[in-house]
Amino acid sequence: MILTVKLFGPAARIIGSPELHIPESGAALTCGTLRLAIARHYPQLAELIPSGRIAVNHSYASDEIVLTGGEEIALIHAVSGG
Amino acid sequence: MILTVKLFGPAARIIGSPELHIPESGAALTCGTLRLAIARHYPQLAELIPSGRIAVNHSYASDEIVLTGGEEIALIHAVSGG
Amino acid sequence: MNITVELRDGPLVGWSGPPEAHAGAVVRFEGIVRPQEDGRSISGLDYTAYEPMASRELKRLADSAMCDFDLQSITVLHSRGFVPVGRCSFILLIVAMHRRPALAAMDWFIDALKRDVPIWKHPVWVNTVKGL
Amino acid sequence: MNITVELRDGPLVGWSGPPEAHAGAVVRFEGIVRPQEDGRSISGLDYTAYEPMASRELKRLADSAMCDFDLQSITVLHSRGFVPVGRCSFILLIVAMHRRPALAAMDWFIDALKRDVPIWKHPVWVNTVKGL
Repeated sequence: MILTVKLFGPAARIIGSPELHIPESGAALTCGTLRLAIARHYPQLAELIPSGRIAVNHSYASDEIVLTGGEEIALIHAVSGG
Repeated sequence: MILTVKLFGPAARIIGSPELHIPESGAALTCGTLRLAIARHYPQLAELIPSGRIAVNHSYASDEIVLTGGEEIALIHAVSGG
Repeated sequence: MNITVELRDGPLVGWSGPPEAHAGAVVRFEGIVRPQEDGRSISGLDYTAYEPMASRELKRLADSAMCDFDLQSITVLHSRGFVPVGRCSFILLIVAMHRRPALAAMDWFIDALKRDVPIWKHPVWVNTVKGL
Repeated sequence: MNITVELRDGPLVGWSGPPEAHAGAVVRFEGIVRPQEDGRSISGLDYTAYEPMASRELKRLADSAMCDFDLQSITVLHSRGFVPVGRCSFILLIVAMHRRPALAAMDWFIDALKRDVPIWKHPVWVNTVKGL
């Protein structure tokens, strides 16, 4: 199974796509391990990960939140509105 | 000779007049000695004097400024605009 | 230098700022007469200004803000005379390249105005108006 | 609770705030698109919002400001899509009884917006538009 993560702004431009895909490892995936997995599969994004946040179903989620697979997941980084 | 000092706001209401009059003492009068003279001649205003400022010809004047008699003098206290 | 300072009779109405060239932040403050003073109902405030000192002090403070906060323009309008409750008696419009200096200038200017500008407000009590 | 939050397509125009009851301070901030980004000329900014999260976050921050700063109303409008240089992309209107909480709320809200609200701006370079 594959997890889809929406991308925006600089992250989307780096990857050249509005989303990226992470193969699930089998072990329980949390927002924290997802961040690590993104950095591993997409080294171009590694720099953004420490300051990036994961949104789950349109709310920020802390690292210990467990992902079950049906959620809408987004990597939110360097917003700049206003 | 008599010095006229314009009053506004609370000071004018306390005295019941838009100005007060201070007899000149003969000695050189400064803004500092004028403040003392106001407090002496108008004890009702004594409380306002420490935080009040003297304006000479429409500019704030410090205590050491000497008054020669022809100036427009005002006691400015507790402004509250805005 | 784009500085406007003006005292106007009565409430301030229908005023809009100058066009902004190369601005990043436009901040506008309006002071509205509140319905109470010291817990008592008022019908409005009566403003007395010592002129021309009040305008001169406003101009001096505006010059100072322009320079210290690197503003693009500053506009100050203040009422004199009677302003009823709910109406505007003070407008401060600040235009700057960035938000932070614009907001800092606004805070500084209003403090300085209350300290230095010889304008006094006098409450007109509701009962006074009715002659009670 | 008087809270308005809205994302609108393109530049924000002709908008005026709600009538103020018992207000003392009305502060309005407008963010205007500046002519340069990183020293290069742009024709405008293109805003992308992740919806409905952007609106939800704006609403959450507005709720929080209302409560923490004891505001009477807060109105937030933000553009999405293209906004040309010199046009308004963001309006924040805060109404409160007193000036200090109104200005403090404005400062807090804009910081929080830049931290939490998933809206991104992308410069449209002048040369890009001309195809060079």
